[in-house]
Amino acid sequence: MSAILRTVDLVKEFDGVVATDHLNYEMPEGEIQCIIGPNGAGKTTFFNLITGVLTPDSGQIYFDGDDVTGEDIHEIAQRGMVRKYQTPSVYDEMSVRRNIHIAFGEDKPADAEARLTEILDLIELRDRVDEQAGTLDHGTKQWLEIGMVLANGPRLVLLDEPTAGMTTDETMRTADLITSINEQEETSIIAIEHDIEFVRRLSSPVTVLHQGSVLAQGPVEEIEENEEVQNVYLGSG
Amino acid sequence: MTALTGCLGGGGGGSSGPVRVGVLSPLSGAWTVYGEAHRRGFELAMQEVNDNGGINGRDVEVIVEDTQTDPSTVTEKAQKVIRQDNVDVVAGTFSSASRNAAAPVVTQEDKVLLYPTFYEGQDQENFPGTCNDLLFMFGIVPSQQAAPWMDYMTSEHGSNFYMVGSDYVWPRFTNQRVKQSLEELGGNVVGEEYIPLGTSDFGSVLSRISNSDADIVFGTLTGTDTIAFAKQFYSRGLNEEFTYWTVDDEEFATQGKGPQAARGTYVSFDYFQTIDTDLNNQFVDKVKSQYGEDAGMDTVGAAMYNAGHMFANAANEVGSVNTDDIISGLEGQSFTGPQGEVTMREQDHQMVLPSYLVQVPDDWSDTNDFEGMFEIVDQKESVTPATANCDFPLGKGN
Amino acid sequence: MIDFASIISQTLFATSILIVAALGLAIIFGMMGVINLAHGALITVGAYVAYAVTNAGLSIWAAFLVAPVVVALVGLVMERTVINRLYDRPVDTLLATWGFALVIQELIKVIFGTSAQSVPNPYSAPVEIMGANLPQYRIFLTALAAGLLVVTYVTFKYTDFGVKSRAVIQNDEMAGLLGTDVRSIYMWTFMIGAGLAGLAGAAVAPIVGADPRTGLGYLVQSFFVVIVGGTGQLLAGTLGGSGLIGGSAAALSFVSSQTFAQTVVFALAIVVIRLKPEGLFGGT
Amino acid sequence: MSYIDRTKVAFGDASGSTKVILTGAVIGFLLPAVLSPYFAFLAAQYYLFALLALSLGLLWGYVGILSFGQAAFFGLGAYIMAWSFQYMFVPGINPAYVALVLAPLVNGAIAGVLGLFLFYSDVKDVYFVIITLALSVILEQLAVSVTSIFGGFNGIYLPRMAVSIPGVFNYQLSNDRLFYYVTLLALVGGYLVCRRIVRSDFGETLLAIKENEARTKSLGYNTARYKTLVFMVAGALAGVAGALYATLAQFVSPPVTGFVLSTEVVIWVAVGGRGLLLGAITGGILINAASTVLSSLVADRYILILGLIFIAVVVAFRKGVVGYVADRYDWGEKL
Repeated sequence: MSAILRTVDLVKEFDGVVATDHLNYEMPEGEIQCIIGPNGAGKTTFFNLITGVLTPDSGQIYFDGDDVTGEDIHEIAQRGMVRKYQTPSVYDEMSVRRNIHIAFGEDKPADAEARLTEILDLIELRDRVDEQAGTLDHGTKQWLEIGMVLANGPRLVLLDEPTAGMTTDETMRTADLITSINEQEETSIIAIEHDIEFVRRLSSPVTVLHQGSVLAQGPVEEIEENEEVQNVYLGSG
Repeated sequence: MTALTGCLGGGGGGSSGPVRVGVLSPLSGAWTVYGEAHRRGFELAMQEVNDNGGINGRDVEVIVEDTQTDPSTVTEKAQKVIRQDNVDVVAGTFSSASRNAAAPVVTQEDKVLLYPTFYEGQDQENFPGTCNDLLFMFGIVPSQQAAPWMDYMTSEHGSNFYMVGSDYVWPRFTNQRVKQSLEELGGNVVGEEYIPLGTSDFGSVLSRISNSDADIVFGTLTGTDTIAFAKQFYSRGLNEEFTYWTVDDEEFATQGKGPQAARGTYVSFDYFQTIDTDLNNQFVDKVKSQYGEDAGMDTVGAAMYNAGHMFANAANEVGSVNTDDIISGLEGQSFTGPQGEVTMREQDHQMVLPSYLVQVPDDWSDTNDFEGMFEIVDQKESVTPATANCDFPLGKGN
Repeated sequence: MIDFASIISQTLFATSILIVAALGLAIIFGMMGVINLAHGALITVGAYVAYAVTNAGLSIWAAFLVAPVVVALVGLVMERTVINRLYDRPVDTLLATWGFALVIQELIKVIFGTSAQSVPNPYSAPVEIMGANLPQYRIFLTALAAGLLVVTYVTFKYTDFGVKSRAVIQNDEMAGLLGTDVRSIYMWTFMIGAGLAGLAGAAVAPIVGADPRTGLGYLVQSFFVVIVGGTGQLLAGTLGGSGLIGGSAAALSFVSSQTFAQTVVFALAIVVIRLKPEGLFGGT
Repeated sequence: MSYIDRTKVAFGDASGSTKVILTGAVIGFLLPAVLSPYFAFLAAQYYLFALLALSLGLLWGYVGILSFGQAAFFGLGAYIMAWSFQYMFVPGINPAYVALVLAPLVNGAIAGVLGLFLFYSDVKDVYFVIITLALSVILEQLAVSVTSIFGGFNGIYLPRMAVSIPGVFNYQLSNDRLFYYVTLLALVGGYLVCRRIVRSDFGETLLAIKENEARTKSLGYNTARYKTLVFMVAGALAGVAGALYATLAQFVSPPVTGFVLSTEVVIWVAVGGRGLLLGAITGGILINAASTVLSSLVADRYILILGLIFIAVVVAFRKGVVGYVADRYDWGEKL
């Protein structure tokens, strides 16, 4: 199975501070993976690099085998790597319907209406389709953004702390949503997440980032036992 | 919606009711400082006309509109005074550009335009908007303003000229005319520069002047640029080394320069407030009594004053205010204006004017003292302008 | 032959005028990020204060003290009535300051009339340096520019107020939490910027005169100086920007017409902004 | 239901903007019957300034680009009309038609080049204001000094355009009431073009870019291309307005491209309503009509009044006149 995403020796520095230190990462197609790590471990920078928001100082990024290093944000997005931002980034002044219609991207799907209903069911917003996005509560907005990412026809979904600010119940339901998206839509998903319960619920392989590079990788259970990880989280790190 | 609350066209006009005159002056925007004198000259003339019987027994009503120093506003206001206020004649506009903006309107409506400002003269090929039977030019042209004094200036101060002007039509054509005379007198041009309008730092051109072996710096800078140039010319001590002669800086520009920077500068125009004749003294007293002690007059105000009176004389003499009568009444008419005997040349409607060469005396100190601002060096009773480069007889339209 | 002494002196003089003219904007726009389209109008007010002071018989040096105070007060009125409501709305700040520019320009006409007023030059004779006789006032302006740069740099770098001001500008919430009175810091910083614009007006008045549109000529140039130089880099940015915009135009005018020189410099500035939006000395 | 009922019903529940543009067009159509030639000339001039304002309204209201240089495009359109009469680019064809095709094309091309140069970089929006302001200053300066091409400070003359079908008829529109209809047509046409754009998927994307450009980029949209395209449309609209203005006034000179007009357009749109196409149009007509009246009454105080109104609107009345009306009555789509 080819890798949907691969980074080779990715380096990014900000006036002296190394944010990404020769990061090598590989994501097989169709999988769900989580990335965890203490604050400042370079998780969001990693997302910024692979989505083209930042250009790496050195190293390459391969998406589905093509070298996308240095490509524009919209070019990478058009290839099928679509991101959900840390703080919910939706069009507050537009209706849910319009948010999703825009998210369909430049060439709208033929059966746009049917696709819309399908997504609305998935994110349980069928009855609030004509409400203004800005009026939705925080958790619902997160789900709307996930719906929008979905509407864009992604091959790889990047979720930056999708459950931030959610109740435990909402977090669990978000985990199930992500699992069903992965199954129904066959999209690979990488989620940055702190909530270990969420990661456990997804029971997906985990990558631990620390000071800009991969500290450990493997199934959730192993990672929890891993001493290095523990003292990184608990110790001075 | 915002349907325009249009109202029906104004009535009146014809021979009954007052004679109406439209005045287009720059009362806001860059040329505002000239706008006031421009308007006062005409209003004063009309008051005098009304005081002694008006025109053919009818009172004259003056309608003043602000052109905002913007040609597109001139087009609008010219339309307004003619088509809404039904004026019988239009006086004013200041810059050549604003005159050109008004020309198509007066041509379409067949009304006479009395143009007061010193300008580049009429030349069909090089610049449009002139050579029009409906236009009467009361302002001085380079052949009257500069050419008559070339002899005196070159013999007194030397014949190497450094020409500095604003980058547009009037400075370029004035310099062209001066270069002609300079050639005849065996002088030469050691420098010629055109500076974009709105420039405030003249350092580099001044350093080139100070390095040149010029005798006379001939200035056709205009607006606030000529003020900045003069102040920086002084601050480099160039007024000791070179003679500065300008054909732009009348009373208000010189007031803006202030005594320090203006001292010793030569200026030549057809009119200065300092002219000491009974007629001019009465004129200036009236301006002061009407508009305040600090009110001043310049060549443009005097030209508007002459235009007003000569229009009235023409209308009274011919007995009507319709356009063709005004044209024939104005053509060839002589009048004694504040600056002396003037005549409207029939062929190209260009005024034959006296020409005065003045210098700013060392003892001028009060910026509101417009009489003490200049000292007359020499004067010529009446200078016949070069014939306009037009096809004669003038047709209506450009 | 091109006389290098003149080119160097002219480039220096043109640069120093722009430093003085743009410094107030470097603070209000460069540091605070407030797009102050009334900057030109504030310079005009400074020029008229210089006229009023010298017309009342006092010296131009007195005007150098009075003008910044008066214009700082004008800045205070602007800031307290309108600008402080718009700190989070950059476009509306831009529009409101343009409204102020129109209002100030027209109020000057109401008070001082429309004709250009003259301000005397303190120096009469030029002085000879390196074979070129240079106007003493322009030499003074160069010194003033250097002095102002250093003083403002030191103020914002080392004084307590300066540090607080930069902290507030970078992150006003955080600074607020740490007990700085954010509102008054913004007010004082804006006033200092306006005061410097007033000083610029008084400084250029003796060589340009005072008329309702004096400051307008410096508006676009000052913005280019701050943007091209690099916002947030007070010393290097203003110096570099002025050098490029003012200095190069002066130097270029020795080899081409002034109109061409100015057009080329403006076009050059736009290219620099495009290639290095954070400015020559700005950015990370 | 008879045809009339259907229109009544349709009209009844049509959106605010549809009601306004329909009534506006009808009133506009009937107006010349009561207008003197002078007022027809004034109205024609206001419609062209409204079309210029519309070009900024589309840019600023629907994709968030504030350009301080729309007068440069307006002026260029005016000069193209003047040159078209002067040089008869395409002999045998009505020069006004040639100009009305050339002006939008040339302006569109220039706007395209500028867009490629400026939008495909991270030049901050605020800097765009300063750059466009500088561009209109540069163009005005060139127009003044390059006399050979631009006719310099004294400007260029051109006749009033004619409406013609080759070989059939050729009628010069010297009657201002007739020319009024040309400008009304141009304005309503311009509005319908913008309305068409704004209601399309393209327009929806513009609004998305305006609200959250980062999000839109990461959904695969090349936002720079959209901004360039709409900048070209705005340049073209301003060019048509300028071209028609030139032959209306029969005279073109540098201030028509310059700094003062550029800043005035921003005031018209801000006061009229920056979020709505009809706001820009209303601002273009309302402020110019007010300036005609006010400047006759108070001459040079008019700019002071305008400045104060402008500050008040920007601070406390941000949505502008039509924006305020749209909020109070159910206006429907924001057009």
